[in-house]
Amino acid sequence: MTLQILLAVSAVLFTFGLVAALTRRNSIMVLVGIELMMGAANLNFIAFWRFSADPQALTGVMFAIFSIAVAAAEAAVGLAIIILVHRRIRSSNVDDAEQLKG
Amino acid sequence: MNIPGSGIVKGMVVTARNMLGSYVDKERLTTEQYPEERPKLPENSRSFPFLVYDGSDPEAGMRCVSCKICEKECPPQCIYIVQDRDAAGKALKRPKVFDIDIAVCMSCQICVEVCPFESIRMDTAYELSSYDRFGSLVLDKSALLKSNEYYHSIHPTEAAETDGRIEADRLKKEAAAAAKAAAAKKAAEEKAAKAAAEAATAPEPPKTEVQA
Amino acid sequence: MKFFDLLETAPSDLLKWFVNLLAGYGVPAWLLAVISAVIIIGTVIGVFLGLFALCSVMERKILARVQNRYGPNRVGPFGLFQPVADGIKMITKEDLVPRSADKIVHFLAPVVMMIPALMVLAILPYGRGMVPAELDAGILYFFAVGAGTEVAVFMAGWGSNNKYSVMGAMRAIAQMVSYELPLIISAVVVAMIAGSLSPAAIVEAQGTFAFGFIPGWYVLTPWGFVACILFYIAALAESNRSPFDLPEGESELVAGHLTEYSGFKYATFFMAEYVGMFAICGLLVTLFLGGWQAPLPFLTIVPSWCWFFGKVAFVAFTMIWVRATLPRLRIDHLMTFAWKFMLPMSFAAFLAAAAWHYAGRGPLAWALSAVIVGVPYFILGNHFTAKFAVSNRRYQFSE
Amino acid sequence: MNDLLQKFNALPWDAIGQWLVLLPAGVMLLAAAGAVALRNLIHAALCLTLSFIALGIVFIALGAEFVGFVQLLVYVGAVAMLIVFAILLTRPSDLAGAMSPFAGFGPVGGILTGAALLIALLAFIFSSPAAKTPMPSMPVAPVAQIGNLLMLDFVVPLQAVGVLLTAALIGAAVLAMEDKKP
Repeated sequence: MTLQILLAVSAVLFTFGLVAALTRRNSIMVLVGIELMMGAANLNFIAFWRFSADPQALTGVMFAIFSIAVAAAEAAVGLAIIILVHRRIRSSNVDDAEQLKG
Repeated sequence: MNIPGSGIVKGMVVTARNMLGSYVDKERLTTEQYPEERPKLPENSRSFPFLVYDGSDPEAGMRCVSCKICEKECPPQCIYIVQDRDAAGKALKRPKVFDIDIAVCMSCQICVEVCPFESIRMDTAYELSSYDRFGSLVLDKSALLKSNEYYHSIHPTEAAETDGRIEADRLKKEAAAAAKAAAAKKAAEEKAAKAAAEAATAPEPPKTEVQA
Repeated sequence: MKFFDLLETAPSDLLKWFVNLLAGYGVPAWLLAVISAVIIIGTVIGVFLGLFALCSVMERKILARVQNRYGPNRVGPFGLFQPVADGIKMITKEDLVPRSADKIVHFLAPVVMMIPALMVLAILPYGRGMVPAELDAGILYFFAVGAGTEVAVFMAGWGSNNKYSVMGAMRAIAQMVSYELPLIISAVVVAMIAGSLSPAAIVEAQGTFAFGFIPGWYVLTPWGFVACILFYIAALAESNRSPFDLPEGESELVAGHLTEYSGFKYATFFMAEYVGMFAICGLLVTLFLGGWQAPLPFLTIVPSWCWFFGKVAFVAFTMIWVRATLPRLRIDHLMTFAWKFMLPMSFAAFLAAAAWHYAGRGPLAWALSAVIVGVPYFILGNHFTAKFAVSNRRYQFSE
Repeated sequence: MNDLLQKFNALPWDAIGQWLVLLPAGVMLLAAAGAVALRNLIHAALCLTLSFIALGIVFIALGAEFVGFVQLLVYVGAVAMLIVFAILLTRPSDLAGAMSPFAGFGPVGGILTGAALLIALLAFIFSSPAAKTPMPSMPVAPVAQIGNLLMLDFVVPLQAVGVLLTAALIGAAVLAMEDKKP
């Protein structure tokens, strides 16, 4: 069980998040993709902490905790914006929000 | 400036007192354990009608003369009477069939009020549930017939009044009969005395044949 | 005395004896660990399902006694076999699933509801040294796993594909989320004073006896008393019980997210609610009522796990007692009470605990923390009760 | 039977124990795939919740219990509920998945870039020597030490995150509030 396998797992998770963000047309699903990408980042932090030479430093753990807090705040604000956009253009399809298009 | 939350505490104290009270004095708990403790019904409570008979033989002592007044008067028409006929077809003063559909009967007691012969009264039995919907809820004559003693046991005062009335009728009838008999006897004596007097004065008048 | 010592360590001795028995047969070490874990899990779940069965009949009997009637006394002596009868009824009842319901989500909801309710039992210290899972972040584990119930409530609401269920589920989740905050803060207050998040350490910290006979439980300190009441109220809301059972409010929401459930699935929800209630009672006992500590020094001969389950029974009794007394809260009163009263009060308890600690935990500290907690209580309390001031009714016509 | 037992015991159990972390990791990847691919939005959101739970279990399996519990509490308790409520509130027309997410040619570009990124990442991961380090023994991350670190060395970031969360809370509430028509 080496670090590579864990990094591969988080890479795959990151790709799922990216594909979701790029392909899904519903704005909430884009946010789901972002959440998955952040989860993958957290997994990397903890993996590196677990395989680090000096685990007592707990830096990886600290980083992960703060990243979870920030991700929660981001999710809250993101969803508020989505609801506001939905209330404005009556549909949460990402392509319909193009009033600013030239 | 009352202490906020004191209302809740008062409420809790009330429920606690109720709960402990129910363990301390028993008459707080008024629930009746039904099958073991039966409810004490008031004396003139009624459920469904039944037929009263005197003496010991239900058929013979039956008071009902199938005059069918109750059948006509019954609002939901749940009484069905067929008059009994003897071999020669002459109507008898007795019902051959007397059915009451207690599923339809609304225990209004009108049949009891209109019955001239005090022969139908209200029973107090209420546990009459049954499994089949049609058959067993129509009580036939044999099921309806109950003795006068039973009537005395369920409605003592009313039964006593009824017996008193029946007794009074009987006495009046006997008195009337006796009076009639006496009058008839007196008339017969006068006729005999007159006949004797005429016999003494004139010969025997010719016998007249009365053609029916 | 020997008998009590025997009783005290009876459960762990029994387990050791059985494991040694198996070791005798050459069972590998790791398999022994697995077997003993399974035995511990089995007994914990068995005990709590037994408590659930007993509590479901005791609740009906206590509610009955409060209303001056007997409660179930037909099935078995004093009605104690009523849960068996209810169980058979629940199992044999037809399990309806609405045709247009979301089959998978509808089916999974009771399972997802039951999992956190049972997992949460792992960290409660049932007796001296009798903690199924020694986690040093036990309290955090409790709330982390407890968050799963909200997902289950949503799945139940959404899976039934019926408007009442979705509304009931959203109300239930809104209530659970807004009461989770005071719940966590009042638990953190105790963790701050005890200096650790592990339930066993918290119970150890409450083991001292002041002046020889007053137990060192946190509920007997001013901030602890307020935090305990807040935790208790939030626990009632978290397990959707009594004054906060709006989601299952029969009057307007039929049965909230449980409308479309019948038969065994409904029994699982019913079981999950009760096991959840006992678990949160257990946590309240661990945090505030001194877990398995004896109330008086000479009473420590009584086995420790008797104290724990005795206190849990007492707290569960008070929850039933509250249910018999208080009417149901309206949704906006419920929310205002959470955000505008409970949250500020939990911050006040937080400050009072800090003041109590840094003022040396002496009589001065007691007075200081009592003031820090009492003043906001009266201000906030009167601010709210003034609005709903209840004057005695004036009957216009009967006077 | 006995020698079978002996052979069974001789297996390198502690090494195998290390691979156990892949079990929740596998569940997480499957759930994440479900969250991305499922057409029914509610099923996607529930799969996302399952992947959050599995990620929390992976953290616990890797020894970072505190982060695992925080992940469970924050993501499963709050973020998943937020996403599910957002789905309910915005009532998107394709709730029942009328239109497949990969309809038309739009997604081809997304999938291609994703695949390219994945290949690049895996190339780096499997070529770098540092990544081959074997798993050391289970480090202990006691909550007390994390608490001290948070309160002593990381107190400024902690307060900053506190301010950030409050701002986000109020911002989200103000944004999503129905603006009362005058």
